[in-house]
Amino acid sequence: MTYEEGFFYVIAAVTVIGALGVVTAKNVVHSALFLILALLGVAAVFILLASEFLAIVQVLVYGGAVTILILFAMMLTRARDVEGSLDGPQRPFAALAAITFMVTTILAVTKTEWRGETEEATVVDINQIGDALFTTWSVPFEIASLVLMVALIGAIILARGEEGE
Amino acid sequence: MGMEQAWLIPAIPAAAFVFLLIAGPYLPRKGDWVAILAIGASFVLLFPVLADLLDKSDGTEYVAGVKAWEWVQFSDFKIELGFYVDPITIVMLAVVSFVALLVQIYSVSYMHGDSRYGWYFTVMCLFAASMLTLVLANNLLFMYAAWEGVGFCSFLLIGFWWEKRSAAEAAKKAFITTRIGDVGFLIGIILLWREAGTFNIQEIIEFAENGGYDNTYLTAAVLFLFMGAVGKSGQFPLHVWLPDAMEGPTPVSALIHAATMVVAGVYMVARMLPVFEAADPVALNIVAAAGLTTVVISALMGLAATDIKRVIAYSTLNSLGLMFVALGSHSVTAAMLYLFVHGFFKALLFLGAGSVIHATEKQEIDELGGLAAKMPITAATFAIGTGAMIGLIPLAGFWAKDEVLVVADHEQNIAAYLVILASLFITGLYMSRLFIRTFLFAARDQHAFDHAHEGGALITVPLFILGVLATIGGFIVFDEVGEALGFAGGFGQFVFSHEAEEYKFHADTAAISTVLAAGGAVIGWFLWQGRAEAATRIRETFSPIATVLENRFYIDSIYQFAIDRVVLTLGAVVAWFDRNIVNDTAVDGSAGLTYFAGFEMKFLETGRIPNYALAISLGIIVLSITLLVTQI
Amino acid sequence: MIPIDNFLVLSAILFSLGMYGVLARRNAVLILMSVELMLQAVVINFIAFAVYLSPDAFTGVIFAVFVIVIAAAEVGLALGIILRVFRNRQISNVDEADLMKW
Amino acid sequence: MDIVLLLLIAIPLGVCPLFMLIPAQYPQLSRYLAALAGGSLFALSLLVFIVYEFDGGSGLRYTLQWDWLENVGFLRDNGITFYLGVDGIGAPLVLLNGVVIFAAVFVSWNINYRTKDFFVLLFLLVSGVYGVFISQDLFFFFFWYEVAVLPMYLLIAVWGASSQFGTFTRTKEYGAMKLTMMLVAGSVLIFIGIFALFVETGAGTFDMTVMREAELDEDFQKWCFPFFMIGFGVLAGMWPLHTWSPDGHVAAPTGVSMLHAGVLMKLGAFGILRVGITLLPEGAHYWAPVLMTLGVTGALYGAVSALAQNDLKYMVGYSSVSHMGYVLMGLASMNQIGVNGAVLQMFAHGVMTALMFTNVGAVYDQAHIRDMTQFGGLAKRMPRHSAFFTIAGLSSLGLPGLAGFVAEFHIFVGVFQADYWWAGGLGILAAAITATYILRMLSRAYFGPFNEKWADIKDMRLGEQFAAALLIVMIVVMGVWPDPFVDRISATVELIPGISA
Amino acid sequence: MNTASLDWELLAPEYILGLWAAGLILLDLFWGGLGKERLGWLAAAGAAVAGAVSLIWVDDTKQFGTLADINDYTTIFRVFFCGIGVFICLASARYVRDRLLHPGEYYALILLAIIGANGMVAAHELLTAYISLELLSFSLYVLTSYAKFDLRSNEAGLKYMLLGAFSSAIFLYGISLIYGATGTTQYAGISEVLSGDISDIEWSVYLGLALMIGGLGFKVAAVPFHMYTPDAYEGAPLPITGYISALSKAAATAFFLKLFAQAFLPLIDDWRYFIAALSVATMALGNLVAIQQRNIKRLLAYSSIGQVGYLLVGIAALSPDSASALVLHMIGYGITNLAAFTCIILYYNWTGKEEIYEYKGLAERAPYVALCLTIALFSLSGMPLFAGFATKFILFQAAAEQDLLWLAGVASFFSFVSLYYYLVIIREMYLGEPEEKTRFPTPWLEYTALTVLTAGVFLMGLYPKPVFDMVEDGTDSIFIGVTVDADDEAVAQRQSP
Repeated sequence: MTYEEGFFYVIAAVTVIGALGVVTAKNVVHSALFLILALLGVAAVFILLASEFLAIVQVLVYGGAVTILILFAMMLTRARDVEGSLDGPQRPFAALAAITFMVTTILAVTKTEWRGETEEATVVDINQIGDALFTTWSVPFEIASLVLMVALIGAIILARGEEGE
Repeated sequence: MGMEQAWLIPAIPAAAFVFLLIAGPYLPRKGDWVAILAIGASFVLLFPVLADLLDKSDGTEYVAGVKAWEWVQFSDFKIELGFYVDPITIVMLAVVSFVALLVQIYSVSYMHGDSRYGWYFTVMCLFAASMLTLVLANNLLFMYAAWEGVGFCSFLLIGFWWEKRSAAEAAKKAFITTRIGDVGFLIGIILLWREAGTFNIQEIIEFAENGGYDNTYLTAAVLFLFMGAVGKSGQFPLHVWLPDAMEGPTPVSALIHAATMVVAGVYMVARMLPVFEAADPVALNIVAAAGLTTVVISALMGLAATDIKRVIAYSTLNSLGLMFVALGSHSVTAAMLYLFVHGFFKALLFLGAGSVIHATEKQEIDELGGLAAKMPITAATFAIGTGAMIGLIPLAGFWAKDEVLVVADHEQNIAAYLVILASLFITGLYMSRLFIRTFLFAARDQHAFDHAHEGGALITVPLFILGVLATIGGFIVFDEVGEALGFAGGFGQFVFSHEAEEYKFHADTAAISTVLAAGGAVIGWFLWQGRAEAATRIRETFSPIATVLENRFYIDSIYQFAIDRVVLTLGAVVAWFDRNIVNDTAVDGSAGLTYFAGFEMKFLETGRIPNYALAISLGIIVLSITLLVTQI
Repeated sequence: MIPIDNFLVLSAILFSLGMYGVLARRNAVLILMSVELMLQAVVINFIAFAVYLSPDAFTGVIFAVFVIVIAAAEVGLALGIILRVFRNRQISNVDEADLMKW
Repeated sequence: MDIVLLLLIAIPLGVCPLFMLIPAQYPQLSRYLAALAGGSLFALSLLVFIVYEFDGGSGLRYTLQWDWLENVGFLRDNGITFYLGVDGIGAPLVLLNGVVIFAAVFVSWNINYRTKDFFVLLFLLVSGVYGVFISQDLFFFFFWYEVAVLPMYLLIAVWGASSQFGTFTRTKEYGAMKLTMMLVAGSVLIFIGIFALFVETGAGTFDMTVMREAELDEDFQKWCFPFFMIGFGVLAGMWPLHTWSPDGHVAAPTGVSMLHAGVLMKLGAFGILRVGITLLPEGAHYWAPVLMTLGVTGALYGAVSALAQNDLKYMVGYSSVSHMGYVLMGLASMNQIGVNGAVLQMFAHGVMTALMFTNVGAVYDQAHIRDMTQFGGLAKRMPRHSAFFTIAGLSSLGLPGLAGFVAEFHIFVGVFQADYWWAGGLGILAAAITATYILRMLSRAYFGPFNEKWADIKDMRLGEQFAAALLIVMIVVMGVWPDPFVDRISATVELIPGISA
Repeated sequence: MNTASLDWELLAPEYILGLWAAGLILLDLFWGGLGKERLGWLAAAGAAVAGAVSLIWVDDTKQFGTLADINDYTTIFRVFFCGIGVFICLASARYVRDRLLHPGEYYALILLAIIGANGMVAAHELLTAYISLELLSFSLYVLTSYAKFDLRSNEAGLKYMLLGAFSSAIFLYGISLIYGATGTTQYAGISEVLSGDISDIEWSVYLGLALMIGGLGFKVAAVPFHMYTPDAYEGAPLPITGYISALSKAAATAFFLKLFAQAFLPLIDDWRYFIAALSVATMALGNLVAIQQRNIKRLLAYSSIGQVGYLLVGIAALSPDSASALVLHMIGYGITNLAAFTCIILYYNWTGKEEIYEYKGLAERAPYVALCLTIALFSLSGMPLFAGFATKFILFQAAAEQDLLWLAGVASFFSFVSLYYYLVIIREMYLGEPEEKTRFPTPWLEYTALTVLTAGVFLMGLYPKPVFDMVEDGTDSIFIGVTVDADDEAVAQRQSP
């Protein structure tokens, strides 16, 4: 096991623990905190994949905006005050389905002989990404902006209180 | 005018029918004169046809006249509207048109004042047309069509007074019963056609005589044909409709249920006799057996009947049975001779009975009596009719019966012969009873008696004419008479199946039959004279037998039971099955099953997101695993 | 040095955990968080494929960027709706939101 | 003359929008328009029938072929064409439809509830029926077939009547729904049959005149034929898929029953002949014994069921099942005489059953019951009605001189010729049973002592009398002079592959 | 590559829609006196303009960079989607005025959804397609929950949104596996790889394919991915229900078709029977459960699930012939569905009722609407004279041509089952006694729209030739160069614009 590999396993373990925490914690706030852990872990994975830019995006977008949004939402919906289990009655089925799916997927990705696999993660130049985003992928980019706009409009319209509410 | 134009004979009444149907209600006297003129014309036209036939023939072989139009024709399938004239036809035509003419004339008076007077004559025209067509048809299918046509007219006329429940029921019974026979008739026709490829009677006969049919096949086919005759001519076991048919107006009984329609079966078998003969002998034995059975049971039932018309109806059955015995004995001559004279004396009896009914409005012989005083002409002619029916020498019936006895003696075994002889005695018994109870001794219903009177000329003249014919009609068996009338010889040389027959007087047979018949009549006199105490005593002594007879051997009851309990129950069961099994269970059930499947399935939709997500997950898991397993 | 399979297996585990979360959790926000985990797995996949298999085209990286964007938007919109439901009905457990069924 | 067939479809379809334009407060106007349209259809149908002459070839006359879809998708040249043409089988059936619609318009004269809507649907039905009889393209054949089924639900459910039979109830909704669903269920099978047939012929066209030239594999024919046999059989009232028929008739208004039993049921038999037997002759041969068995069963079963019915419409409904059984027998005989008879029976049954429904409707309109045991001696007050009913009944029981006999006789001859002895015998027996239930009905309801309960009942309306007279003329004409019918039919039947002379 | 080399004008309709949407929001904001109804008409005009502009590229074949095709296939769907937008906007006008807040945003979202739908159809590359799909979905999530104070609307939005996110994660995972295995997101590239030997990557390919089918199955609402559909349909504001059933379904199917025709055609023998199985399950469940429904929106939801089953028949039988048949059917179905929804919206506007038994006597009170609804329902059940019969017949026949006779048979059977529940609605309308006899007022604009749609239903049923010819041009263009034996030259040509 190389140094890098060891590093990967650590990060992976952290990420998986975070994810596990998200889906098993008995308290919503704990879940949210676990989510942050998992997201940070993923960010670290990105670094291992030589994509520092994405790691930064990850930390900023997720670690910052998304989690805070989620925490806000928890507060607003008083999620902590809800009595009873956070898990529904179909947990065993869920576990079964997830494990089956996991086994299938792991089997599939490990059985596959990926074509053109390189020894190591290649660094993608951030300038190239920038260029591509505004040339080749300009249309998706524009559409993504529309998606954001739609989400924005939707969130505002739906969440805001109306007169008399 | 000749045999080629014989088609005019039925065509004229047919035209009259259509005319009356449309214009009848607007004509003076409701158009009865149209009907009479039409049938009169038919009768008159008979003579040129007959003359033509005699002209073209040499006296031993008769040339047949044929005229045919195509009715349906494609590929090698052909149905013709064809007409055929030969001696048998002529005899039948004569009976039909003549009796019909007399009956029509009689009806003018008899039906006078009836609310459906015009309708009566309209239907009578249709009947005449159908009956004449039946007689003239050259092929079985055309004959079948006319056969059904006369059956339909019979239905209409039996049910003429349909407001009476019994009349409506009798009409229904007659139609359905004959219809059952017709099932066989039609099957028989098709069976004969199937091998011969033609419906033409002469061609079928030729085909059969040349051995074109398989023997068993042909036997089956002719027996099916005979079923038709059994139904139409009221032979056992389909005889039940005929006594009930007396619900119709009496002239109708005279024409249709005595002289013409009911003998159509005899006529048909006579026409087809060569085919019957070509089949296995068992076929004709069955014909004879059916005839014999009918002869016996009808005679016995006649003993117990009390309705004047029913008694005559039983005598008709008796006569028809004898005709079939004759046919079963290979004798067209005897059968046709009997048919010929029977037409006259039976019509006479019915018209006489009609006269009585018209005068007294009573039909039960127990309520009549002594009418001879009031209605001498009727009584006299009725006596002639009775005598002819019994077979007293020299009345017409005697000669015919004699012929039948001779051929039966010749062809059938001794038992059959004896049975016929016995029936002669019984016939003598009940016919004399009829006459005695109706016309002689004291009136039992004084009121009816007081009102009774002889009818007008329209009633008495036909009676008189028929009376004469019933007396002398039998003499045509003699060559001399035939020659005098312009024929080559006696009846036997005009109407025959294989070779002309010379009439021979069989003294022994004549003696036995005369003794038996007259004996019957004489014993009848003793039994039913005065207040009929003797008869009453006998009845009480043999009351179980009498009950059986009075109930007509329970045959009607059995049929009624079969219809009510078996057929209608079957109908009800099938209807129940259809409603509850086929429909409610199978059809609605499968619909219900579909509905239920939907009902169960809808609960998959729980409304809860985790369940929905689980469905999606399971969907992709199953999809992935099966895709991977099956494709790799 | 690290084989690509390592990342892919990690991604598979994350994805499955996310799926478990979606199926097992009944709080709407928690479900949303689980979906985020699944999307994280997707992003890992895309980047791993991009950098290991076809670094010249790097479509995967672009895809990853877009997925992150969409994911963020999704959270925003979803939270809006969740909030709306909560304000109208005071519920945040999705299995209580079964007004419509069958 | 070339557009006459087009007119047969265009007139009924064309009057539908015209009806809609008539304001609802003028129902009389709708009636006049309906009479006009019905009359012109009758005239055109009569014209088609009279001038039709077999002129060799396929016997198709007055053809008209327009491309509808071609060279698109899986379709090749002439893929789907709007192909009209009438042959010797179609000609009498066109006439039948013309007669029945004309009569039905007059019988429906007293429809007061949404008059114009009624006529719209009625004419839609008629256009579908015409379409089936004269379409030579399989797609359009089926298209019109479904058009004919389409309006049935509303016609029955809106204008029909529910009945209470003591032990059970049949609502009009039930009757309508069952009828529609069963007929469309049959269509599913036809659908499948057509799909398979098209693929198998591989000609890329639905033109039946082309499709019949294709040499089809025998095994294919064997498995494909039952789809058509059963699918069309449902509409033909084939036992045991007949139950929609009596219940549907009981629920339907008179005019609809007439068209329905009179012509719609014929579409099924016509379909078996035109599509099943013509395109799949070997399959038909293989399955003929089954078809024969079902036909005979239907004929007997219908007759025996009718025997037990007290409701006049049920009786007539079951008699239709019985008579359609004869048609199937005729088809199953697979010889010229039998098939001729089947087509003749379609015509004959069409007119006489229409006549029967006219009569049942006439008495029901006044009495509001149809239970024959509740009547008695009606002939006294309704002499014409009784006469008409009697004639219909007599034709039904096969009295010579009326249409039924000609048809049934051909069928029986054909069946015997095809060596189905038992079937022929049982068929003729069923005819005797027919006599029994017809006479039972006449004797119960029309003869016997008059039931004073109906003292103020009147004879049929004049319009009904006209309709009845029209139908009777057809019955008598065909019964007395069947040659024009037989001529037209036999020449075409001869050409059908697999039909022996 | 730089931006100047892209033919931006090819996207003119989308820009028009986007700008128009923005304009509507601003108009609503600054000119509140405009009136909610007029805003709807304006939005309809915008969609109409965009649709008209799309017609510029009729019979043209253009590439937009490496992302999208502008060809007949795109044009047909652009026009179709814009048409849907026009009619939904028109039908919405009164509904929005009476029942919803924020009309500007409402119409803007409707127009934006069309952009998403267009993108899905135009894209020949997974990323663009995915983003467009999200645009469409997001718009619909918002629109579904647009009736803010209607509990059912919120709930529907919640379900739709959460499950949509879940399924899109699955879909993305599938994309990522396909991308990993083939190294590209271009349809043509995927197809090229898949036509070769794939035994080394088959695990990922098949897993990815399964997941993508799952994700697409969600969008088209195929069983068992359909579960959200009835709830979303029932809860959404009525015009949006119609919009989802017409636009979302059509766009997803068109995308499904193009993706499978261009990218996965080489594996057709592998996935065909799975799609067929999905199709059977979908038809069965949709039609059987629909029988049980009492709410007309929910009934139409199940019926639309059933309809998806028929559409999947076309995909299972994928071939140039069946593709054109499929698109033809889709268009016919869309028009019919719009007609049905227009009727339902009209009735809802009058009475606020949407239970089936509440339709009693509609034929008395609004005969024209009852007639049109009857026609639409008959068309949905596949009766002739109307679109349903001809298009279904052609679609099923096309399936039979591809050796899927049994599937065509099953489809015919369930289309027969569907007739029952349509007849139930018709029964209520024509047989029920209305509560009051008065006629409803006649809204001419809606009636005109309804008339146009009904005419469309008749046109598709009586003379589909023009549409079918166009559709075939369109579907032919998605099959160019992508056959089982991939024509390398054409693929290469497409990859280097």
